[in-house]
Amino acid sequence: MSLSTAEALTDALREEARRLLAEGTVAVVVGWEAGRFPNQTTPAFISDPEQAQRLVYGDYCVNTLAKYALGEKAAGKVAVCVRGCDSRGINRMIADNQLLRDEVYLLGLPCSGMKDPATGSLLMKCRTCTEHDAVTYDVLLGPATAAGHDGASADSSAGDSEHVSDEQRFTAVLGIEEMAPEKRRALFDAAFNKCIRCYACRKSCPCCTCRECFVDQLRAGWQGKQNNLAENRFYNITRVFHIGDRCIECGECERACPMGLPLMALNRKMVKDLKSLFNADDAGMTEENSAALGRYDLGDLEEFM
Amino acid sequence: MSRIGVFICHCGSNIGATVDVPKVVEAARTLPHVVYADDNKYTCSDPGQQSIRDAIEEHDLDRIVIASCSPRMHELTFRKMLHQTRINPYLLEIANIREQCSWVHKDIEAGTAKAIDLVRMAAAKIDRDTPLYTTTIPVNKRALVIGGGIAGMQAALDIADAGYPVTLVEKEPSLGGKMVMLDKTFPTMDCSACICTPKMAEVGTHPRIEVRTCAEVEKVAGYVGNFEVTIREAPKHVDYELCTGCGLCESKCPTKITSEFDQGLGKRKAIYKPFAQAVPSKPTIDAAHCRKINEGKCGVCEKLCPTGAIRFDDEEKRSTETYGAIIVAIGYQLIDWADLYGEYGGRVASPNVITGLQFERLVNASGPTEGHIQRPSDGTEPKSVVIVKCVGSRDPHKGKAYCSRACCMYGAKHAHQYLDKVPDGRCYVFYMDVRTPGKGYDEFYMNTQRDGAVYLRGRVSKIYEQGGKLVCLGEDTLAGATVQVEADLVVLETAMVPADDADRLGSMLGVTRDKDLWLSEAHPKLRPVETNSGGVYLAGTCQGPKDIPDTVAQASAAAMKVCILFSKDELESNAMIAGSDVGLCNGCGACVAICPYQAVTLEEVTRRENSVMVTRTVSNVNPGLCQGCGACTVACKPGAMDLKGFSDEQIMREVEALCL
Amino acid sequence: MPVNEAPTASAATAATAATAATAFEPTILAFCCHWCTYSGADLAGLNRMSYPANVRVLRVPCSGRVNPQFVLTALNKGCDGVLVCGCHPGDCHYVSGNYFARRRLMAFKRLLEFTGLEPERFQVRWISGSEAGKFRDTVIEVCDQIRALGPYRSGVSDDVSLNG
Amino acid sequence: MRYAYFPGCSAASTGISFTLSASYVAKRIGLELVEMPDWCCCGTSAALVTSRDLAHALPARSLALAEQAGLDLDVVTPCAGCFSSLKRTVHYARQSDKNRHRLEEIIELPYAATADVMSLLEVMARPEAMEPLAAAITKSLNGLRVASYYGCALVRPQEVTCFDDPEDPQSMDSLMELAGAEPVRWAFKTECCGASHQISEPHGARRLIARVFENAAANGAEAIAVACPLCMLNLDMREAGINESRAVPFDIPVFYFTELLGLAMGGSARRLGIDRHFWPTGKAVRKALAPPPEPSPDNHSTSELPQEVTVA
Repeated sequence: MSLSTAEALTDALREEARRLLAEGTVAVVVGWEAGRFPNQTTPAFISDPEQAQRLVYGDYCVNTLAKYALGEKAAGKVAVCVRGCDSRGINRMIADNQLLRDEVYLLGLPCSGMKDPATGSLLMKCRTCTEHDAVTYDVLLGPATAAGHDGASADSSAGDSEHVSDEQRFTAVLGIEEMAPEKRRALFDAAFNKCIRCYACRKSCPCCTCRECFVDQLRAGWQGKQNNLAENRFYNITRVFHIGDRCIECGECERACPMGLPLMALNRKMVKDLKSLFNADDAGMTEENSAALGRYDLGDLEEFM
Repeated sequence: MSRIGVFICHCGSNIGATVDVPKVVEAARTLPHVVYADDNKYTCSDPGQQSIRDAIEEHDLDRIVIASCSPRMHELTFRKMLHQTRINPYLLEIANIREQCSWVHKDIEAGTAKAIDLVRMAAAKIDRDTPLYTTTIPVNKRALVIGGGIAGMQAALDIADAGYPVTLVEKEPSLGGKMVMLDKTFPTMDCSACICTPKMAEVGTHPRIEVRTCAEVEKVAGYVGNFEVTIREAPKHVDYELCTGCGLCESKCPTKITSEFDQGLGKRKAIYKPFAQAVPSKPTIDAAHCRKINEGKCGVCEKLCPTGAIRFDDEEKRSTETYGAIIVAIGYQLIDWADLYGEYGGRVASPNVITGLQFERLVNASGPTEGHIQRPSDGTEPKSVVIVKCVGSRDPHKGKAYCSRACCMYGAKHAHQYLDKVPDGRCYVFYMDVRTPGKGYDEFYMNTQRDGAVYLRGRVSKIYEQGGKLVCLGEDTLAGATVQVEADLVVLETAMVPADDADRLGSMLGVTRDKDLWLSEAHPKLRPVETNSGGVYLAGTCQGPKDIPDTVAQASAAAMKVCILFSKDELESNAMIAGSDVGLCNGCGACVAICPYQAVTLEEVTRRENSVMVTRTVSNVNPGLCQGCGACTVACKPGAMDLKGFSDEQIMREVEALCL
Repeated sequence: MPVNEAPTASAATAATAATAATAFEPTILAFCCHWCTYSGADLAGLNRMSYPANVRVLRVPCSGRVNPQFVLTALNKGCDGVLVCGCHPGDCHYVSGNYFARRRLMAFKRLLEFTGLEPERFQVRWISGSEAGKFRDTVIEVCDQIRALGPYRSGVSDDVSLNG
Repeated sequence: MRYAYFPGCSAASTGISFTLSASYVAKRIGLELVEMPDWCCCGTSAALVTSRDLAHALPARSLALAEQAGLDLDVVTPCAGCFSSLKRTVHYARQSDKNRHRLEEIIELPYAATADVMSLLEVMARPEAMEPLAAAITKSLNGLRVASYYGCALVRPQEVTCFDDPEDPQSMDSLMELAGAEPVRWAFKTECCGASHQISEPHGARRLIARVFENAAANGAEAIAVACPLCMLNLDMREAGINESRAVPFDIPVFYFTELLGLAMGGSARRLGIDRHFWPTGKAVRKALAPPPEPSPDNHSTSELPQEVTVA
C-alpha cells in the first residue's frame, strides 16, 4: 500500500488505541510495532494509552494476530487489529468455544497483501489469500480494499482481481498431485525428515487450541517422541487431519516453520478435497462451526462399497 | 503389574485340528505379564469354566484372556462366569481363533502363527484394561402417551392396568382419533363406535390415566427414565369441573362452522363437542369463530349455562413434568390428493369426488347425514358409485411409493356398505391388486364381490363431470379394453401419510424419520416398537401405514416395553461407554454434534487449576444414553474423550502387539 | 519400488531387504466393526471359506471408532497394509457411525496418498454381516495387491520391517 | 418483444389462417417475428418414431443456422408439433455437453443451444404481451362462450415444456377473457384429438374428437379456441363427418385463438382467414361482433373449397 495510506492508517490506529485504552473499554491492544529494520514489524501488546504511539501499520505486518487474543484475554477485553486472516482466526476460535465475541474488540484494517521482509515481494500466504478484508470487525479504520484496490505498489503477480480463483489458491496442491507417487513420497519424506518438532506451526495456528496436544501426552503407541521420519510423518499428518476441516488458510504455520516444510500444501490438500467431496464452505467466515468432518449427509459420495 | 491368565480352547477338534494348541499355550507363557497359560477341551463347558475359576484362585490372576470361538458367541457367558469370581467381568479379552483362524486357514503352521498373534494382541490389550462398572439411573415410573387414538388409548390402558400412572396428551378436544370417525370395521363389520367408545370411556375414567385434551407436547428434555416434558394446553374456555355436559350451550350457539371431525361434510357450532360420544363429554369453545371472543357480541352460552362454566377469558396453560418413558401414537392423515391429481379434478373437483374418511362420515349413523349415503352436491342417493384405490399410494411419480396396507380392505368395506344401503345401486372398484393379508380378510373380499361389487383391474385415468354424472375413464386390463363408467359418487381411497407434527415431534424426541417422514423404528424386524432414542417407543400408524389389529398389537407391545423399563427401580447403564477427561477437554464441543443419541453435552464446571478457581465448559457423557460407539473419540483432537473397553491405549497396544 | 531408504540406511536393512524378495508375506491389520463385518468374518468361518492368514482382525464397536492415528501407528510399527471395514451406510447399529467414518476416511485416504502412500496400502470397504463371501474376496484381493507392492518402509533408519 | 420465428410446414398451407391471424395480432401488439434463415422440417412425430437422433438433429440444424446468423433470440413457433420437437431438442442439448456434441457431430454445425423455444400461445400469454393486447382490443367478443382447447403437445411432458398446468392450463382462457369472451370450464382441455391416428385408424380415432365436442357442448361452449394447426384440422374438418352419425349434431365452430383476438381488434373475417374454415363460423362471429358494424360476407360451406380438399 502507498506510503500515505500506511501513515494515515497508522495514525488512525494509534488514535483509536489511545482512545480505547484511555476510556478503559479495552485492557490491551494487540497490534504491530516497528522492528529493528524498516521492513520488519513484531507483534505489540499495548496496555498504556501513552504507549499507543508504538503501534504501526504498513506493508510488513506479517504476523496474523488472532491467536494472541487467547493469551491476553485474562487481563480483560482485548482489542485486536484484524484483516481478512486475523478476523477469520477470531471466528475460528469463537466457533471452537475458546473465545467469546464480546471478549474482543476488533479494529478492522484494509489489507492488500503483506510483503516478505527478505524479498520485498508479496508473501506467499497473501498471494493465495481469498479474503483480504476483515469478515467481522467492530470498527473499520480504513476503506475496505475490495472496493478500491490501491494496489499500485502491490506486487503485480497478486493480480488485480480481488478474488483469487481456486486454481491459484490450490496451485501448490495441484502441482504435487500431478507428480508420480514415488516423487511425492520422496518430496514429503525429505520435508518430514527436516522437521525438528519445534511445534511453531501448532503455536501459530488458531485451530490448535487444545489444552494439551496429543503430541505432548505420554500414551502408549500414541505418539513416539523420536525425531525421526516416521514419527515426524505421524505428527504432521495427524495435525493436518485435526485442523483440515477448520483451517482458515492464514498461512501462519508455513510462515512460522523454521525448516520451510510445505505445510500449506498439506492443509490445502485437505481443504480442496473437503470442498470438492462435501462442498464444505470456507472456514472462519462466520462464527458457526461448519467443520465438514463434524457432520454428514445421507447423499454423500460413496466410494467404499 | 497385571497377572494375566491365558486359556486356549480346543473346541473339540474345531480349533485343535488346524491350530497346534500346545504350541500356542507355550507361546502364551512367554508373553509379558502372563503368569499362567493352559488349554481346555471345551472352555465354555461347565468343567472348562470351573478350571478357570480354580486357576484364578490358585495363581491369583487378575485378568483373563480366552482364545476360543468368536466373542459374539461366548463373551457374555465368560463375563457371567467372572461375576462369580473376584475379577471384574470386564477384565476379559477373547481371541477369536476359531471362526477367524482355525476354520479359515487349513495350513497348520500359518494358522498357529496367526493364533499366537491373536493371543498376543489380546494379552497386550488386556494389560491396559481397567475394571468397568455399570452405573444406575433412576427411573421415574410415569409414562407419557402422545396421541389419543386407539393406539394411544390401548397403550395407556395397558400401562395403567400394570399399575403405573399415565398422562395421555391429545391434540383434539376428544379422544378417539381416526377410528372413532369410522362407521364399521373390517372384517367383522362390528360398529367402530361400539368397540372404540368403551375404550374411550375406560381411559376417561381410569384412576391412573390423566387425560389432557387440546394439549400438545412443546418441549422434551432429559433422557430415558428422566424426561422433562413441557405440555401446552390450549384454552378450552369451559370449566370442566362445573360443566355437566348438558349441551344446552351447543344447541343455542348461533355460529355454524364446517366440522373438521365430519371431514367438512357437516356443520358444528362455535361451542361444540366434536361428536356425540366424545370423551371428555364436555364442549370446548373454538376461539377463532366465537363471536363473543372476537367481536364481544353474543355470549348466549354464558347466559344459558346452568352451572356458569363458561370462561371466555381462559388462558393456555403450560406445565413441565417428569416422565420415565414416552410412547408416540400420533397416527396418520390422508394425503392431500387435490394438488397431485389434476386428472381427477384437482382443486376444482366435483364435491361428489370424496375421500374414504368422508365416505365413512356419510355412511355413519352419527354422521352429518345420519347414515344415508347422499351426494354432497344435491343430497340425492347415488345409484352408481366408483371406488378408486391406490390414489397417492404405489405411485412414486405423483404421490408415495409405498402401499398404505389398509385401503384394499376398507375399499371392499365401503363397497359392501354401499351395496347394503342401496340395494339397487351399482358399485365399481378400480384396483391394481387386492391385498387382503389378515384373518378373514380374503373371505370378506370374496363376499363383497358376491354382493355385486364389480372389480375392474386398472387405474382410472380421468374423472370429469358431464350431464350431471361423474364420467370415469379407465381400463380393464383383464378384458384388454378401455372402460367408461358414469357414476353419481366417486370415493378415492387416498394414501396414508404421517401426521403434520410427526417431523417436529421426531426431532424433539431424537427419533429419526424415513424419507417419507414416518418415525423410524430401531430395527424393522427385531425392534419394531422401539426407537434409537432410549425410552421412546412407537405405537400405531405413526411408524407406518397399518390397520387397526396391527395398531392395537403394536400399542400393547409398546406398553410392555414401558412396563419392562418400569419393572426396575433403576436402569443399568452400558458399561463400555465414552468418558471425557476434564483436565484435557477444552470444551470445543466437536464431540457433541457427533453423538446420534445426544448423550454428550457441554456442562459448566468450577475447579481449581494451577491454584486458581476456574469456571469453564467441558464435555460430559450421560451414561444412560451413551451406547459406546466411540465416534466422538475420533472427533476429540487431544484424546480427552475415550471409550472404556476400547480405549485408544488398548487399541494402540493391540496394534503394536500385532506388529512385533 | 518406492524410494524408501532413509539417508542413513544401515547395513542391517540392506541384508533384510535381500531375504525379503523371496518369501515376503505381508502383515495386514483389519479394523472390523463388531456388528457387521466382524460377524461377516465369523460367517465366513462358519461356511469354512478360506483366505490367506496375513490378515489380523482388530474388533472395534463401530467403523466410526477407527482413529486415523491407529492407521498411522500400524504403518509405522510394521504393518504393510491397513483395511478398515464397517456396515453399509444406513445399516449402522449406532445410526450414524459409518457416515462420519466415511467422510473421515475418504479425506484421510487422500491425505496419505498425497504424501506418497500407495492407494492399495490403506483401503476401506463396507461389508455387512451376511456378506461372508465379500469379506473373503476383499481379504484375498488386498493381500495380493500388497504382496505385489512389497514391504512398507516407514522410513525409520533402524527400520525393523517385520517381514522385509 | 423480438423473437426468432420458426413458421413450420403448416404455416403457409393447412394452417394459413393461423399465420394470417397471428401476423395480424402480432403487428398490433408490437411483437416482431424474425424468420429463421433456411429452416427445415422439424421432423415432428414421424422423425421421433424413426430415430431419436433424427428427431433431435432436424430441429438442431435450424437452431444452429439461426445461431450462425447471429440471431441470438429465443424462438417462437405457432405450431404445437414444431414447438414440441424444437423444445425437446433444446432440452436434450442442454442436458449434457455429451448430447450437444453428438448433435453437432450429426448436423456438422456448431450448436450452443443458447436460444430457448416457446409456443406462440406462451409468448402472447406473457405479461409484457398482455398489456399491448389489452390496449389493442377495441371490441369485446360479447361474452362469446369459448372452450379453450390446448391439445397435448403444448403442455406435456411437463419437465420439457415447462409451460402452464398439464391438467388444467389457464393461459388461453386468460387471453379469451381479455378479448371479452367467457372462458368455459370444461374437462377436455388437454385430451388427445387423435392427431395422425385420424388417418391411420379413422374408426377408433373419430371417437376422440366426438368426446371433445360432447364435453364442450355439455358445458355450453359456443366456440372452441385452439393453438395448433393439427387440432384445428381434426376438429374443424371432421366436425361434419362426426355429425353424420349423430342424432343431435354439434354446431360448434373452431377458431385459432389469434383469430378471436383479431376479431376483438376489429379485424375482418377475410383478413384473419376465418373464411377458410370447414365448419361455418358465421353464427358465432355475428354473436361476437353484434351489433355487427357491417355484415361480413357469410362463407357458405363447401362450394368455395379448392377442389382437391374433399370432406372425408
